Amino acid sequence: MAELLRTHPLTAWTDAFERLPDTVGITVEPFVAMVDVRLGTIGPEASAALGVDLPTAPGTWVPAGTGRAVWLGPDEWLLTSTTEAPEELEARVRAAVAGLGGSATDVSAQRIGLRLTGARVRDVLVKGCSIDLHPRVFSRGSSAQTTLGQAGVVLLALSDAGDDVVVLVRASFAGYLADWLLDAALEFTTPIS
Amino acid sequence: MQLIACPWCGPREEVEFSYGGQAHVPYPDSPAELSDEEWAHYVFFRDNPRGRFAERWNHNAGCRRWFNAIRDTSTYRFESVYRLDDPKPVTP
Amino acid sequence: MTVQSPSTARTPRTTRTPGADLPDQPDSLWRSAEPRRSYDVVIVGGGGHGLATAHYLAKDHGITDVAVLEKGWLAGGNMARNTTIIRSNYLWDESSAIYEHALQLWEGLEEDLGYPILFSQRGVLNLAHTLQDVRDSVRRVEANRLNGVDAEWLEPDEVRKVCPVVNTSADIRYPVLGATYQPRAGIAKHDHVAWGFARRADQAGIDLVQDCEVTGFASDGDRVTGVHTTRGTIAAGTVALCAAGSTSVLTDMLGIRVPIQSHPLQALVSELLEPVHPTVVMSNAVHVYVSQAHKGELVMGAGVDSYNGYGQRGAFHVIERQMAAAVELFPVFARAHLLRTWAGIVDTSPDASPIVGRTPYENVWLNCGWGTGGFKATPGIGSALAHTIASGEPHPLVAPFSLDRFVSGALVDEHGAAAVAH
Amino acid sequence: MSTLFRTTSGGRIDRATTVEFTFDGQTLTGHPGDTLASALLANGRHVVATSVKYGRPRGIAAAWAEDPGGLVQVEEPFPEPMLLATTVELFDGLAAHGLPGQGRLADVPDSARYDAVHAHVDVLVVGAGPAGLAAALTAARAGARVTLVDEQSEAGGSLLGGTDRLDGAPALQWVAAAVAELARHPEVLHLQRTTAFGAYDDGFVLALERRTDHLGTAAPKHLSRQRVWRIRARQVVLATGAHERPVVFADNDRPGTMLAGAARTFLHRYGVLPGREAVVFTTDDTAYDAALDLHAAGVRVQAVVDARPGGSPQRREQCERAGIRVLSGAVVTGTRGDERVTHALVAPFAGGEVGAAGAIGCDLLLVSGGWNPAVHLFSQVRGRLRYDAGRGAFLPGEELDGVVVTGSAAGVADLAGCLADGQRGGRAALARLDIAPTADDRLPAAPDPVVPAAPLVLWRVPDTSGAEGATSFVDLQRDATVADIARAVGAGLRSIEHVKRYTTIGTAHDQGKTSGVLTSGIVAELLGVPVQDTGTTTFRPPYTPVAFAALAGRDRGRLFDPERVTALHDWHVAAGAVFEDVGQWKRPRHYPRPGEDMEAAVLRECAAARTGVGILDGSTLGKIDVQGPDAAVLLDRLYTNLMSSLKVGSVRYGVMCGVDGMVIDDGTVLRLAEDRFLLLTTTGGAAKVLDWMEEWAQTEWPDLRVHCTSVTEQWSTFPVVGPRSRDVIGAVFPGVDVSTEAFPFMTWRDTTLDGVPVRLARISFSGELAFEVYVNPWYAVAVWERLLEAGRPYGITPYGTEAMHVLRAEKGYPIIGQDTDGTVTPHDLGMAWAVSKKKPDFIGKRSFARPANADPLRKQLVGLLPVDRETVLPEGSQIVEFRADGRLPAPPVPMLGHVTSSYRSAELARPFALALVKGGRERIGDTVHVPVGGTLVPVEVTGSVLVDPEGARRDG
Repeated sequence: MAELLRTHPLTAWTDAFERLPDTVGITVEPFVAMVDVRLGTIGPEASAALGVDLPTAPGTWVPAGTGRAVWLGPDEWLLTSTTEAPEELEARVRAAVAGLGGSATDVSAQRIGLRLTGARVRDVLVKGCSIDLHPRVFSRGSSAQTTLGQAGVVLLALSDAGDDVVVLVRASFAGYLADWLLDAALEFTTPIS
Repeated sequence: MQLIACPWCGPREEVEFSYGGQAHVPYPDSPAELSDEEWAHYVFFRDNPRGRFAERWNHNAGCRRWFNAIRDTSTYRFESVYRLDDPKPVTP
Repeated sequence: MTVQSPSTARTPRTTRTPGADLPDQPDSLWRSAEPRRSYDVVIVGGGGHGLATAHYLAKDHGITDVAVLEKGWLAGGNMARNTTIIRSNYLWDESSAIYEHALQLWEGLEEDLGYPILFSQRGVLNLAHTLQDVRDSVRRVEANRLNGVDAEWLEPDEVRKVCPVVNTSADIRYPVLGATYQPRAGIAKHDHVAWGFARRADQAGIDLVQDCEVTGFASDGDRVTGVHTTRGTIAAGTVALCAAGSTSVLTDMLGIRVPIQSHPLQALVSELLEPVHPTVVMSNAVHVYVSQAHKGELVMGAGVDSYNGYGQRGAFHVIERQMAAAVELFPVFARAHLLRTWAGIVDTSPDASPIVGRTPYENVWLNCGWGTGGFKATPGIGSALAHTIASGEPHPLVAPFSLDRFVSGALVDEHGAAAVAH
Repeated sequence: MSTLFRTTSGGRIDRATTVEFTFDGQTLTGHPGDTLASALLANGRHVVATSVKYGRPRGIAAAWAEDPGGLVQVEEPFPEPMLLATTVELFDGLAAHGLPGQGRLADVPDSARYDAVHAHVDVLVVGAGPAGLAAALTAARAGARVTLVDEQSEAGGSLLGGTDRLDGAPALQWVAAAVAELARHPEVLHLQRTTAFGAYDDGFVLALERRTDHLGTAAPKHLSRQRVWRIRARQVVLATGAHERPVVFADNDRPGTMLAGAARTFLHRYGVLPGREAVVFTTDDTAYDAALDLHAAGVRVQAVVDARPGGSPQRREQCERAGIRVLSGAVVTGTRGDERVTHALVAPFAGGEVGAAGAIGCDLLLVSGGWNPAVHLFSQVRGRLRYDAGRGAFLPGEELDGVVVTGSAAGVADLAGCLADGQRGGRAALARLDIAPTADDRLPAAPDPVVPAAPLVLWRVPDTSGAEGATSFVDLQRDATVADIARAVGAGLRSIEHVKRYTTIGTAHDQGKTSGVLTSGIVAELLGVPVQDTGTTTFRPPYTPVAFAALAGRDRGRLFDPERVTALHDWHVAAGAVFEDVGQWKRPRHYPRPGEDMEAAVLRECAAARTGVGILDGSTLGKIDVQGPDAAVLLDRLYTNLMSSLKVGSVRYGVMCGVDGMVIDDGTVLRLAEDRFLLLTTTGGAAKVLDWMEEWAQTEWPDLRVHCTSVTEQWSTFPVVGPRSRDVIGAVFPGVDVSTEAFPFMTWRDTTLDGVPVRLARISFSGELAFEVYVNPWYAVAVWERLLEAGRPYGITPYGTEAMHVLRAEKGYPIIGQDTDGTVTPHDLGMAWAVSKKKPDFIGKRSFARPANADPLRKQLVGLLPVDRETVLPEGSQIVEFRADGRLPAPPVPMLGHVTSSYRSAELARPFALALVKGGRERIGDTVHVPVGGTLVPVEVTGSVLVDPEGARRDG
């Protein structure tokens, strides 16, 4: 039999995204493995076992191998990997933290990622995000779990200028958020005649 | 329209939080040994003061952690927030 | 009685909108009484329930040695702040009985009070948006009919006939799958109701004492002997607590625990508009309830704010969400304008039903926990509580609502079952 | 009609361009920069509206939002009810008419866009008049993040309506320079046409920006027409100015009667003469500017009527130089005119007594009774007000954290003072933020202020007309008069709130902007108490009216509420599914084939599952991963049954109750490892159950080493159901031994499909042999299609929630939330078997021992079979005792319970139902009645399991 094909919940939106100008670029992030890590205390032991220093500052993310380590809570992180299969990542992380009283859960399909790039990204996000996204406060390495429109999201700042942001959203809300973003971007995408 | 200081995430809009009512109401050690009346008080009865109130909040749309707060129910103002393992602040 | 018009020279009327003003109020309302030192009955709380209780004490039982103590201005709490919806289509027998008793009194109240309370039986639609809403609605309609309460289930096209501005198209986010309809339900003018009761009570010789805040109670064993107030101590034979959202403040003074929580509940009003909305529409699923009041303004209520609050203010995001729901359900409301927002303090109980009856003090009666149902119950609870005070025994209509039910577990759970709040 | 009343030069209008508009059906012209009000006045039109109660003509009485008179209905470009002519900017094609009290809503949907934006600033300045500009400049120069909002079309505030000079040049040159400087600061956002309408705690201010209204029909469709700004400001500087206050006298509502300052604004800002012959009635010095300016512009000022016994010596001198008559110690007692004012009645006034009146001809009567600081936002955010008896005004009475009030909003009267106070306000805000002001924070040079003569506080002129105050209007929009207030007081009312409600003063479109303080003053006078004891009514949001749609923003239509969909949604759509809303989820309810109605489709889908094989998209079920050494302990405390004894590899059904002992959710639990479980919840209960578990784990049992993680969207879930399901599963997963022996009921197995992990579980919600397939949703479509392909030989049939409900109901499995309502215990459901007797405690256990739980008449879940084998009982139907006569008695009729689920069964070949019935299990075998429409339907009470009660089918 043929290999199982993957389908992305936003396949139907890709054309609309492609038509967007550079000032409000939206691209669908490729599928990556993601694991939700829970761990009470972070010590050298944990770092060694995981191969990454999990960020302890609230609202931050750090690069971790080929992926990222995102602070989600005082004992919770999202670890991503672009090279491991979801089950591999989960198994590796679970093995590393189980002995420390931690847990690891594969959440690779729980959220999908959208990358927003361009000078108008902030103008789009502020239409539905109540936290301060000024580059002074939300610069590369910042993250936030918050609400965008009516969808729970994780925002990751990839640049210091506020023009490169990854939005992680629950897969079942992806269509809603895509519609929401396109609608929010409308005033920056329609030329004034 | 309070700006609530999550002990971890910092100030966030009220809409990101859910309310948990009165704080420091522990689950009884041995419910089976309580009278119906004592049990009813645990299940249904909570303080409802006008003024300072120690209560529970959850940063539902953020880090999902529960925490406690002292808030004035007449002004809605938060006087302090504290983690669950912190003692209740002493009332001045 | 007749309400007199002011005998003044006026410029002749030219074109004006019929019904855009209200009947004139009477020339005398009530004395601002000085409190005496002692009363047979002291009612704490000069809102709708306190005033109605005073009226029925005098009218039905001849008890007039009564003071109604109000910490601020008479009927200035929830009575002045509610959205005036009157209906009796509650699910459970106990609930529909007290509210239907109230509705029957409403139907004769204008005459009883001799006051234009503008009771308008324009019907209430409770919309169903999901299959479970439909089941719950049918359940309530069937229960209402067996209890002798008028109720109908309407399909979407019938909903549209009753209220043409409701969006009954199938392509909205939560389409209207039908509605329950109580034709005898309606609205009244809240101030007029309160003032009608106050005026009658005052005429009967009952003292309505304003700016009189209760600061404590004097007791002797299991009896309360008097009430300490900002206007002195007042001896009382019987005390009735009718303080709605402020009840806990009083019961704390008495050392009684009552399972209520006080929350802000917001409401809002638009400018005067030509008639577009002939009935009352409530939708739990999308959190909106709306009527067009007598002068033409849209009156709408929102959901209860989540946290305890005595501030008579709520959060604006609740209003914004409600506006979204309103425009979704009533597209023609898009350019109506929000003129004013306000909030009351609702006393919510664990089972969304009131708490009425005995307290550990033998001469103190409790009446609270009406949540969003207080206004519509006004004459019903007034008469039942007056009967209770006069007879010393809970009236059968309030007996199921005793504080004891939280111990026995015999709740009257209106929000579990097809709850239609407000 | 030519614009007879337009000056020849000056003003902020674009005289080179003419725009056409219609009012009351009449075509008129104006210029860009006009408001509808200024354009009407330029055309000599004062009468705009008809009053709500008395039908009296009403005109334009002020120049902005405080106008109580000029209410209009806009018809084109889109109907909008009740706007003020003074705040509607003129554009080509505007059509409007005066209002007779009520506005009219459009009968077509509004296609305009609306949106909202969040903003975070160090300093928010409300008002771009002299004080606000000074404050904004101070904050901007210091490098703060500043937002400046102002409700008018351009900055300048009071300077737009005057002739002030700054730095030796017209003040508007300074305004332009200030605006330009602000635009150069990258951290400054300056918004005109933006009204701050609500102030809340913690520096939260809501403002409405009117983005395209002034463009009329040319407004771009892709831009939001109006935008709500949700501003979180660390400091708020309120520079909201002041409203001029009228004096009440008989027939003071006659068109042509106008606030003095407004006339100046119409003259200077719009180049409009509001009349030819004016009388100016004042109690303070500011109205003299109007008299002098109008005189200079060619208006014949017949008299300045100054109520103060000594008037104002310096102002009298100015007037005398200009040849304007000043009558000190005199008042206007009334007006004459058909519609518009033709005469002002003027009488001597001394010691509160009014002398004999004489008539002075005029077509414009200007009035000034002093100034009310615009303290609305300050009061909304709970700032206390204090009454200033000298000014007859309420002023901010306290310092608030995070709010600074400055300029005329704080009671400062003169330009130099307002500029300095604005700068002070800006610096005060900076100081609270620990930001230092810059050294070059320069203010323009303003002329030295002239100390005015003391104002007189005069609320009303005693009515000598014989009308006893019945034509002395306090609230023009509500047609409420001094006589109404007197009646209210006479009726026994003492509270200002009662008077407001009795008279309806302050409840109209303007929410009492001019009438509120007047009412306080008049009530105090009538009661003989100080005004501070009377107080004002409460200021509440919004400051000015806001369209519902603006507050709805983009949460409309498709975006009103998120639609949650599964990975298979597109497949369902293509398969012609009819969807059902379950919470926010869209779930296929059934898949009708051409010509099928729902009943036929559901019977077909059910039959497939009972006799062949069906497949369901169950992905919306909530899923929670529970991990940690104490995972089993947590589950034992939260489920009514024992979970710690569950073996790895096995599955158990569980029930959760609230502390009150009532069922809140149910589902199956898979033990994945000693320290790991996968919980399934109901679709609607997923978030609630996760919240519930986290609440207990975090707040009550932090010592437990356990974590809960939502994995609802991590696993697509497809029950493959029916006697042929083993064939299908066996074909797709050949590596799995699907025999009953190797893969028993209520166990699970992991496998792979083309290298992709798949979990299979022998769980059945239908009583049939069934396998649930769990897979990462990335592969959901592929696996689903693989299953369909393998099932084709067996007629595999996708089924929806309706068939699922029928299948489970035939087996007596309850749906939480449908067959329960928050008042039902596990015992009521006949699930005592799922309640552990071994565990000393679990959530809800103690409540089972309450007296009400032992009531033999508790409602219990039973089955119902209509005796006629035909009637499908409507869900929700009530149940009553059997009536031998087949007739309902008169109400109230005691009820036994209600029908919770009801379907036509293919398997039973008859309809059946589930119901909650009082003492139901004792009634099994009885016949009861269900009223349906007008008849009583006899039904037999049965056990709740109607199909395969022995459970023989689950292994196929």
